[in-house]
Amino acid sequence: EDKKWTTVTIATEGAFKPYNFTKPDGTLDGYEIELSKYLCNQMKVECKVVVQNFDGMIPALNAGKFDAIISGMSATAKREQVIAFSDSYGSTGQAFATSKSSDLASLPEKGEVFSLAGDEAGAVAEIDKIKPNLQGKLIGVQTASTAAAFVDKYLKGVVEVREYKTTEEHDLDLKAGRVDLVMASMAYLTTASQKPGNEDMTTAGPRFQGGFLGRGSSVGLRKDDTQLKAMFNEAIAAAKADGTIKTLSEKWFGFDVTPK
Amino acid sequence: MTVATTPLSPIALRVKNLHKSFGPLEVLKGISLDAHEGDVVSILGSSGSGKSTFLRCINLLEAPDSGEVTVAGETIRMHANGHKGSRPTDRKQVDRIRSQLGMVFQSFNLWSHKTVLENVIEAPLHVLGRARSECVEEAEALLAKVGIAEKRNFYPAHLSGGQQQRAAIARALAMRPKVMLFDEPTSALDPELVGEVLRVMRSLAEEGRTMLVVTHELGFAREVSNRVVFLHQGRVEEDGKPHDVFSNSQSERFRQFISK
Amino acid sequence: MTVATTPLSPIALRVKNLHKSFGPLEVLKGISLDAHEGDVVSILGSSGSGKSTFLRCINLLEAPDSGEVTVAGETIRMHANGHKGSRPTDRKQVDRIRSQLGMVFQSFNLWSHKTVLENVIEAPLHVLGRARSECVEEAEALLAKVGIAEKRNFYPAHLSGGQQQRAAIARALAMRPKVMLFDEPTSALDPELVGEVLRVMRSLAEEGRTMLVVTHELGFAREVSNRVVFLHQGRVEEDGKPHDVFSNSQSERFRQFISK
Amino acid sequence: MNQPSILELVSFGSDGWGKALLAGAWMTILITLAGYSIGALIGSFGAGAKVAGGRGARFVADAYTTVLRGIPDLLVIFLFYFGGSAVVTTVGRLFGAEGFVGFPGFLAGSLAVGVTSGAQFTEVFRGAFRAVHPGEIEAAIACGMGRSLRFRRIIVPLTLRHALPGLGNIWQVVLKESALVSITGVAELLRQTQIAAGSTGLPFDFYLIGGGIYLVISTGSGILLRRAEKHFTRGVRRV
Amino acid sequence: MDFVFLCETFVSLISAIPLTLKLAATSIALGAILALAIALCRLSGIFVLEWLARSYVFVFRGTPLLVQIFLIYYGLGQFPAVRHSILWPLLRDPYWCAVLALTINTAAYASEIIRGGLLSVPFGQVEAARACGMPRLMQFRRIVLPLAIRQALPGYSNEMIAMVKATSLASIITLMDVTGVAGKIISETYRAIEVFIVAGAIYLTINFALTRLIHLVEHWLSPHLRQPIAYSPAAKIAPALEGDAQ
Ligand SMILES: Nc1ncnc2c1ncn2[C@@H]1O[C@H](COP(=O)(O)OP(=O)(O)OP(=O)(O)O)[C@@H](O)[C@H]1O
Ligand SMILES: Nc1ncnc2c1ncn2[C@@H]1O[C@H](COP(=O)(O)OP(=O)(O)OP(=O)(O)O)[C@@H](O)[C@H]1O
Ligand SMILES: [Mg+2]
Ligand SMILES: [Mg+2]
Repeated sequence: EDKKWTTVTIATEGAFKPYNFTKPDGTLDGYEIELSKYLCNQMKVECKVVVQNFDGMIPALNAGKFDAIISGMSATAKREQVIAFSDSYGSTGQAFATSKSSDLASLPEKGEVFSLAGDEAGAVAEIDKIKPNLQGKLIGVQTASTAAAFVDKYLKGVVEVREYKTTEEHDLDLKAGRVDLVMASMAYLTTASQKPGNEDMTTAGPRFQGGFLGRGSSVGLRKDDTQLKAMFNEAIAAAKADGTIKTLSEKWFGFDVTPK
Repeated sequence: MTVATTPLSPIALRVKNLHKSFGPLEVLKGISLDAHEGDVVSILGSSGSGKSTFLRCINLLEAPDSGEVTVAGETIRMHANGHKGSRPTDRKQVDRIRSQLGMVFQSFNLWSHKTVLENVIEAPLHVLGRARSECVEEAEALLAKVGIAEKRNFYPAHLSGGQQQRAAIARALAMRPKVMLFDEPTSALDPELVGEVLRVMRSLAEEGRTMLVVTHELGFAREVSNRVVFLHQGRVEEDGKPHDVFSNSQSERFRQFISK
Repeated sequence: MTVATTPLSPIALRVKNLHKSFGPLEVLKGISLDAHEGDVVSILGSSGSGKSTFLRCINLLEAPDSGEVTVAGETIRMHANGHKGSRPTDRKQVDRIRSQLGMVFQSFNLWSHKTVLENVIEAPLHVLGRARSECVEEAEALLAKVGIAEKRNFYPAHLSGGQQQRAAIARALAMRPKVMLFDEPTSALDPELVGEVLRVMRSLAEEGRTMLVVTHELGFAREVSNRVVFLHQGRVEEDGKPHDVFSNSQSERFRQFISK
Repeated sequence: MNQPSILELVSFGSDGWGKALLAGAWMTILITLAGYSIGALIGSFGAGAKVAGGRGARFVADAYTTVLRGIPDLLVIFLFYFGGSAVVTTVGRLFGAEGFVGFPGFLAGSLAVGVTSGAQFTEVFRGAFRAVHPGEIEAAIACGMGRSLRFRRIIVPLTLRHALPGLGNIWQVVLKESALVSITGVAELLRQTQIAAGSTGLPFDFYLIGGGIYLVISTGSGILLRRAEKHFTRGVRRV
Repeated sequence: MDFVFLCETFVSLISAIPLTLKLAATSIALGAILALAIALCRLSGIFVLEWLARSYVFVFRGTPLLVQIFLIYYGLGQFPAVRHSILWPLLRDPYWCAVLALTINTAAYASEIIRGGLLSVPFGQVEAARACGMPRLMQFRRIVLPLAIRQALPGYSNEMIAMVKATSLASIITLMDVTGVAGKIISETYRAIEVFIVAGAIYLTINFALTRLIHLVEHWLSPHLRQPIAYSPAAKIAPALEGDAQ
């Protein structure tokens, strides 16, 4: 039974700068907010963006409270067991950050991007190269994030892991010296290190993306709304093609996140 | 000085074969008693002989194991309650009957969150639904009668023992009950006041009220009451007109009791 | 039947010029009293005349506004406490003196979480630090003396009024205090028991203990005590040997009081 | 970027979070009031059942307090919210409505908070009731007061005397518990604080401000509570 | 419902139970001691102590535990002075920060409960203790506290159970207690309800055991509210002076 989509309700967290966040007057802004406006225009539907706690998001989607999630959510295999994902609309890769005074600040290959999809062997070789520097260090990651999965897969036994509810919290512990470095999405770390109070923070070492790190941020959808998924995919393809993603991400993140 | 009552005045309170145990201790082993309107019955007995328990069973503060209580012709309907003795069938009936039974407790039991005056007007106002002004007026008259008018706005905790006892008497009288149950109503009073309270009681009897008075004052039993009941080992050991029983009792135990 | 005491036996309790007000109500307006060892002093007075307050001021349960209390030669040190009357200077001293002053309260004040036996042994065991077996033995003897040995393992809530009063008496006696303060110790007792308790008290007096007994029983005052004090309107209105005061009092008020 | 001052952060202008936080605080107060009242109602029945009920009533009350105090509050809210939505949707379908019918978050939240705090009310009332001198209740029985009259005139004021410190605690707990309601999308105070913290990247400033607003709310309730305590302890002699 | 998933979740959560229990037990025990001290200050009649206790309760009962944990763990760590103090080895450790926050918080609530209990002790019974010369501490230990505990226990059970549940907030400072692990599973699988039901069952079991324990204590503490049991006539009875109904 095909439904004629005229209005779509989209949920976002509204507190994850620069992807999406709330302004003091209560309106939303950010990369994903502007992107959704574009996508909805493309799909020729009315869109309503609502704010939802990240914790309750997937159950609420499945309960029918809204129709799509656009909230910096990576399409990982585990999540795909529960909901469906559109094609990716942004992939920034995972990077390390540490404090400027730390000896880790001088990790080699700063800013180099290694893809786990195209050249996994090269990426693994790169990881082996930095392992000696990381030996015995404490690393902070967000619980169940792609960064956590990365550390679990490639750095197990090398570093000790602390898991945090939010990325902000691991930044605070980095500052307090309870952890030696953190790993998170490049887009996040770039903005975080520019925040007041985080002057001491700096990104370090190489960047990884692709492969099991997920396809990058994607729109979360109910599994049986196949038609809506097709509509989003079409719109995202258009956004890639006409350079919207490039312009928006350069505006919000400072670099291009268009998925390859 | 016995109050004259015609022997044919109707029965105000009838107790038939009352039994009550506390666990293994059988306190009342079948007590029967008829009291006519205007009767003043003294209940004597040594400490722990079950006098208070008897009074408390009459208005069902203790559930009797078996037996029957009739007030002003109306028998309290009871039904068996497993091995736990009996239970009133109709709670409304019990409440109605209780409002015709005034009680002065051995330990006064004044309501500690209400002043003396509030204690006295509480039941007439809310149980009988009389007008407040009328209640207050009557309460003040009663308090004056027992000599604590100037303490009307004190809380019980700030009264002397005798003042509390008098407040409790006033509270019971304010209900204008048909039958009054007094548990040692003069134990905390000085000889002058005892005389005062006895005068009040006598005038009540003359109005036709019935009174059961637990007392240790043989003088009271002899002079004010027109009937004396002596409880011993859970039974009525002696029962008769004061003059008869005091001068000429069949019971060895009673003669010993009054000999001191 | 007055207990014979040599007039020269030492002073056990001296009260000097005791004042006490409750707010605007001046209850004690300067009471003085000397009691010698072996004295049994009856304190008479109408209800509300301040008898209980007087006893309570002696062991500082109520802080007197002014005045001095001396027990066995030791004066309780007090100091002024702003406009709130006076306050003991040395709490240790007060505790020590209190342990030589036994008190039976008008409302018994048994400890509800302890059985009768536990109530009686509590103070000797923990305040005086006697051996448990000795305390128990003595407690059982005392309980037997007042006739509630078989209730030793009952909690106060399960006792009749007279039984509670006897437990309270046993509790006070168990401390073997030098001076006993009894607040209407026989109010809840039947005539037989009153005789029994009076016998106990007389034997204590013969051992040389001093007793202050608030009572409404003129018989007791006349026959057991060797001194009668009559409080009226906050002052000692009459004070003397029972024989003298009862037959031949100067005070109009006292003659009226005992006339009933 | 310059660090804005605290005053700027909470100002009511277009760059300040004052309005948003105030709205959140108002929502918090509403949820707390609703949840607290529902809880008090449930609690008085629960305590009644435990103290004076028959075997069946006691068992039900016991099971209720054990389970609802025992499971995390978030779970209760989840169950009410999603469970409630499921029920409402099903009922809606029966009457021909299309698709998802939302169960209002506010309603689900206050019901959930009420039901959980009801279990705590039950225990507080029960404990306080035990401290009431039984003689005073007997005196009420003896003068023929019916159940409800006795309850209203004697038992409630005497019980409250002992229950008030505990009730103050429950108020505070409910005040905090209202934060969990944010899971249903209701923007109460803590949620607004988190949004502001996340959107500005200034967690400390906002947590401190949020904590301060909670304190202001408790000050108000604290004053009321102290008045109540004074009222209900009239006639009590204290050591 | 997917039973395999429920079982898997249950198995992963079991390993986190000891940490939850340890946090709860430590903070309840330390909190009780602190609470008693605060309640006593509050009732001491000494202005300064009273004011301190009042403010303590006001602040720590008035703000959410979440905020307290957050500020203690992340907040204190931001000050170089704290990082260089001798307390840092303790404050650096999330476990001790959690214990500290939980203790401080529960003490505020528990002190109010204890205060209520202390106030409900009948005046006369305290007077009786004074009258026989008990020193203050003994009065408190032998008479006031036992009576107060009996009254406060139902309210205190609320608080203890609340503490067991409150340990879940420790997960925001990286401790992997039952909720921490549950949160991790949820954010991996997004099957919140199922995971919560399993976690809920675990908390319920712990709290059920706790309530039964408290009930036992309550029962044990209140023989005076029950009917007396048969008295054994083995004891010697002095010649009866009176006719007690026997
Ligand atoms: N709730 C109870 N549980 C167990 N035993 C009780 C209970 N109430 C009373 N008793 C016992 O029942 C007996 C009778 O008590 P009751 O109060 O009727 O005596 P009483 O005749 O009024 O004595 P008193 O003159 O001393 O007041 C006593 O031995 C008492 O110990
Ligand atoms: N705490 C208090 N606050 C205010 N007034 C009080 C307080 N305690 C006692 N009073 C008043 O002080 C007076 C004396 O009380 P007290 O208890 O000493 O009398 P009493 O002589 O023992 O009387 P009774 O024979 O009735 O026991 C009474 O009028 C009483 O109302
Ligand atoms: Mg009695
Ligand atoms: Mg008195």
